[in-house]
Amino acid sequence: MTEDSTFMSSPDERGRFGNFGGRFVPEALMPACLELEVAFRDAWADPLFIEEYERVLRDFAGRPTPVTPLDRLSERLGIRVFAKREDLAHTGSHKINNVIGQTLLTRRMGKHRVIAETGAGQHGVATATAAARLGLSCTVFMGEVDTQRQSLNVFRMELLGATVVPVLSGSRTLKDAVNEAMREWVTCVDDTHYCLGSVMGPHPFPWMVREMQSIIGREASRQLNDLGVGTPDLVVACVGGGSNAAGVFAGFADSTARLVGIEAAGGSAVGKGSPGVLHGMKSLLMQDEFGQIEEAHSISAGLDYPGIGPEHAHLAESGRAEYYAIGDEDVIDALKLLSELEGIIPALETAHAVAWIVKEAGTLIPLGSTVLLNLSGRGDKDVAQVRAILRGEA
Amino acid sequence: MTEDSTFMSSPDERGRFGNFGGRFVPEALMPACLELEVAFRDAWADPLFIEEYERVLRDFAGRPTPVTPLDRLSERLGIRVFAKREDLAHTGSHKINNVIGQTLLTRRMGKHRVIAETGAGQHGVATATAAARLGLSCTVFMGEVDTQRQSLNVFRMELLGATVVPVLSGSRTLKDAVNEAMREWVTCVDDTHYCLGSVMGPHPFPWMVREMQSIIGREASRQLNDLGVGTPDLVVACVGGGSNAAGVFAGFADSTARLVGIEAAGGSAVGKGSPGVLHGMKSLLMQDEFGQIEEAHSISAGLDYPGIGPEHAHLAESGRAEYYAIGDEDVIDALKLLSELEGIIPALETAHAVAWIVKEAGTLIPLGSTVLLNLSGRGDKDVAQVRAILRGEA
Amino acid sequence: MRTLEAQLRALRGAGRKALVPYFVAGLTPDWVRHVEAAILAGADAVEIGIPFSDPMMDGVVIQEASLRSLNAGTTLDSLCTDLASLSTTAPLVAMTYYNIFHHYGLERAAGKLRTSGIGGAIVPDLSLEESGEWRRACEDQDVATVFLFAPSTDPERVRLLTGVTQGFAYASARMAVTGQAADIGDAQRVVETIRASSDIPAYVGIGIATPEMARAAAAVSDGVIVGSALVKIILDGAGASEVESFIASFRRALD
Amino acid sequence: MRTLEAQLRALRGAGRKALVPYFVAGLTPDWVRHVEAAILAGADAVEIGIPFSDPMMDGVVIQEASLRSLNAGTTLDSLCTDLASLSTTAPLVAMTYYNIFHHYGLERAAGKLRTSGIGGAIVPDLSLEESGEWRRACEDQDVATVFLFAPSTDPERVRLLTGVTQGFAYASARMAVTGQAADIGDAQRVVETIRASSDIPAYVGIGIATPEMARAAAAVSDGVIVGSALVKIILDGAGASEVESFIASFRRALD
Ligand SMILES: Cc1ncc(COP(=O)(O)O)c(C=O)c1O
Ligand SMILES: Cc1ncc(COP(=O)(O)O)c(C=O)c1O
Repeated sequence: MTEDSTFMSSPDERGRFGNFGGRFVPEALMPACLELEVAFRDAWADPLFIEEYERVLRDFAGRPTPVTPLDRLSERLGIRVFAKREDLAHTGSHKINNVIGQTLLTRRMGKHRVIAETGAGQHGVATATAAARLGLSCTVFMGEVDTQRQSLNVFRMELLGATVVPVLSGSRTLKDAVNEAMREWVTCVDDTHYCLGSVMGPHPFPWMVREMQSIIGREASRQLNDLGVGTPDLVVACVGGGSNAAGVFAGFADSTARLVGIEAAGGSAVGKGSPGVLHGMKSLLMQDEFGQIEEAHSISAGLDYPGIGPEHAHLAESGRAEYYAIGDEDVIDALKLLSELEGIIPALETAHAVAWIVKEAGTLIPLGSTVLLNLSGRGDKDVAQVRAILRGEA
Repeated sequence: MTEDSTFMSSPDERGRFGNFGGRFVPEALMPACLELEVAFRDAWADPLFIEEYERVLRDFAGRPTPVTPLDRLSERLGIRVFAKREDLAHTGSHKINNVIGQTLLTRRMGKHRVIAETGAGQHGVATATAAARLGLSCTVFMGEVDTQRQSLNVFRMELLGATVVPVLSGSRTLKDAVNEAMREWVTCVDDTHYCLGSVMGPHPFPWMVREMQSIIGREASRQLNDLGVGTPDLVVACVGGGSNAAGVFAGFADSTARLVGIEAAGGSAVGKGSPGVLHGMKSLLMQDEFGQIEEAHSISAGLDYPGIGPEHAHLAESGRAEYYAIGDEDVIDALKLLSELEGIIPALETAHAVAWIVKEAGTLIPLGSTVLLNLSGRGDKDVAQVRAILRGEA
Repeated sequence: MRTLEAQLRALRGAGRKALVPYFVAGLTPDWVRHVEAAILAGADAVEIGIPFSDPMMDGVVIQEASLRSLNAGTTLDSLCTDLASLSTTAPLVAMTYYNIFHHYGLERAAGKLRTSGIGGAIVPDLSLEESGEWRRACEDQDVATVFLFAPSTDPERVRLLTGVTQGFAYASARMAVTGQAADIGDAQRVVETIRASSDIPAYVGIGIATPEMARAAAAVSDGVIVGSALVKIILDGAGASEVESFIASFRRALD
Repeated sequence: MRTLEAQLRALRGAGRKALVPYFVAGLTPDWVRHVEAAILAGADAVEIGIPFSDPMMDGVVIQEASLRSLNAGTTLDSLCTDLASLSTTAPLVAMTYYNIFHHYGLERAAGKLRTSGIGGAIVPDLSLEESGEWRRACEDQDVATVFLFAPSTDPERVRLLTGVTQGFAYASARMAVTGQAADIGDAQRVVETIRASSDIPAYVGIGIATPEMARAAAAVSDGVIVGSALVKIILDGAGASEVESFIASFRRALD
């Protein structure tokens, strides 16, 4: 669906973006990955499929999401900031774009069940939602620590008819939820699609999820033109696995805009990582000197991941995109600032991107610049956590 | 802005819709009500104001919200149900439409502060949001019982820079929050606008709020035409004060559609009320044999109000709209049904309208009918409460 | 000119500043004795607050007193029955919210006031614009309809209001609900605008909490209304004799 | 043909069903003694599990054992050092995830295996398509690259995989991660498809938990791999002698 791009083109036939990507999965899963690639290529070239995907995004998920000029923040910072409002998409984040595509694909492949991993629960809720709509059965794997931190999201998934399985292995967070989903997938790959939540995992997931998220960037580019802004100087997005960033970058990869991804300092695969293989992909990973994967630690469950999607590793290596990290300490202030100045409470994940913009306005971001912030999700899910932090309880 | 309508026209010069409405306020507030009426008439006739109002609704609040065909529910019930998705509007309900209009009007009147009442917190959050956007200071009155039941919404308002005042008088719920907001307004009417949250209160509020919500009905009518559905057989909305219902009804008042408002059985002003005067208006109220106002009791804080907007009293009396009540016991099932079949967790308020549709499909709603459900808000705010109920803790 | 206004004009004619205490009817079983004690101590007229569930123009003291009275079972009928035992003929003025009369039936309510010896009524949430029916009902029963004048009321509206207010003009000292304040606020200005278009007696109320404030308010008007400060001592347990000495202290300040 | 495969073909040639127990290296300080005990009891070759933080193809037992071993400080280097004390020359095959070798450096890792007496490696998350570099590195060091065959592997892929697997073909009995199962699942079918395109020894693994299951699996293949069931008893505290009798019971079932 995306036009041919110099900087964000399709991966090669092995699923590589430059030196990263590929398909590092157990043989048991190889047929499913190959089948998925064929099915995706076929669907993505089918105007009827695209039409349904876009119709559901419009009539069900509320696309296009608007681009909001953030006037008061802009005035405060001396730059012009615009926000692409993925927080307004159904279920509260960009995650819905991807799951609508993947659940339609699931049905098209004749499968009746989806499984998914989730950290904070956003991707889990989105998957449960899209599955409910199509009457697919749905199981979501969630680290036990996260099921406790985000118990309301667990209940939301259950209300939507999904089964939530607490993952007791490893650090009991997102990384382990992926492991467990992979383990489950091996046992049921015949009738079950693994609905991965970010631009990670084995080929074709990183590419497919980017394509399904690229609607963010395509819309935003058109909307900025309509607003008379044209090409922004910077496009800024937070990066966990990297799906919202990849989605918005895709609309600007061949423009003059600087592409900036913001990681959590405690989950900074570009900043602190090195090449490695995990969860089916070769990418940048936080790992110790022996190649054991390190546990990420971030205030935001959605960025609490030691890796990054392989296309981002490639964009970093090729220099097309820049990646910076923001520590927990700056995140709450940024969340408060956006809330108070603009009436938008962002997700903690998104607040990392806000924090970077606030911090770098006038330094890495020259005064007067035009900045597109991808506002990947709303903060409702985080309000209890933020309150506890501000009250010194967490 | 609405075309001249036979059934939902402007009130007369005293602010009456038939036998209801008017302006029953202390003399201290009369000048403010008169000033507000003038300012509203002036603004609402000013294309520049309308343009800004519509632009903010589009670029900030995410309008138009889509109309979603609810295919699986329709199949289950043997009718065709479409949902107008106010749950996708910024802050999660239709309340934002009204507060964007009123805060723009506040600025236009040269006032620098807004106050508001809130029940569950949706209107409070919306007001705090719209105020933040314009840099207006904001105080929200909320019954102490509700501040405890909805403590996260209190914190959301605080994050948005608003001050939340717990109301200790009376039943410590919505009715008392209105009283307290009125008391406060008397003391600061010079520089403060009272941003009322529903189609209630003294003239011009019921009319103004309906006008500011009528965008729901105008959009929906156009969207149903675009979908090839045309005029629905029924338009169904839940009714607390009645703003989402009035907003959606406004788009269909002069059509052949039956207009149906659903009250909570424990807050049923049409079903159990009689004419009376409260909160500045003459309307239908739940009251005892001595004219003391009764406390409403509903599972949903937003319908927990003993009155109804005066225009609804008029629509009921004139027979143009029908009103029914749904008891708490049917609400949870309806919420679960919509979640599981359609991937949309509705607000408890909205779930009343869903419950009525489910209950009456095939009886009061003939099989094969086309029904537009106004999906006034999302259920995220209610998830903790629903969980407690289902676990038998509440 | 009807009874209440004639009585109050006569008072002014006699050079006396009117002292009008406010009681919440039914707050205590012996509330009528409190009324008598106040009159004994020099009150010239009495406001009889009829409790309403949603007293939108009242501060915490009167809210609480209203609630207590309602919980004790007070109704319009019950308090009128209570008043039958009142031993004086001082002018009485009801104060309540419109829904009470609306629900009772306007003509029936006005008749009830009259037969209970109540010569006027203050209905703070009944705006001039909505008052027609009520005024007609009261007219028939010789019940004066007393209107409030606020600091926010512009001269044009003052003219309209003085045209309809009967008995007296209730001058709000401030933009506030009932309660105890520290000064007499805008009392002088409000009274002056009233006097600019009418010679009806103008009484100052809302926030008059001490004899000194009462004296200051009376100096620029024809009398004062003392509400929350009085209700507060009754809420705190004052009996008839404390009410008497409380009112006496205001009387001394006014004379 | 290189060393490991020659050894295993020789075993088959001798009419013996191969018994290949799996150990998590470093799980206990005396883990090498466990390996020796197993060989003493009749194991023909041993899988040396190198613990990885994210064992995506392993069930709870091996997950837990890996974690314990990592917490005890096990690394590729440390376990190779441990192996220096191993008193036998039975064939050893490493099993771990690709990142361990990738991070160590492929050539360096293959060299390390060889110098530590490890003649092959199973890397479950290394797909055929991604295995080129690793196979080249192993080739140089005479380390066999063992590939897995799953029930989902179609005949076309089986042909490709038999073309590259060395030492033996690892036939997964089922679509599942490691763990203890109740039957031998699809073992027969998987082995048959392997045999249809290659005569390399085919061993059945994944879920073989009892001597009876081992016998059944061996009846349709050339040998069995026993993992979780063994690791479980070590996790539960078994020492070398229990390991010995555990393996002996499997040996008896196979012979
Ligand atoms: C709102 C929001 N933003 C960002 C992320 C990070 O994911 P990704 O990097 O794939 O966009 C998440 C993940 O949960 C999220 O919920
Ligand atoms: C989602 C939702 N729907 C409906 C209502 C009821 O208000 P109204 O009748 O004014 O639409 C509320 C009030 O809080 C609400 O939050």
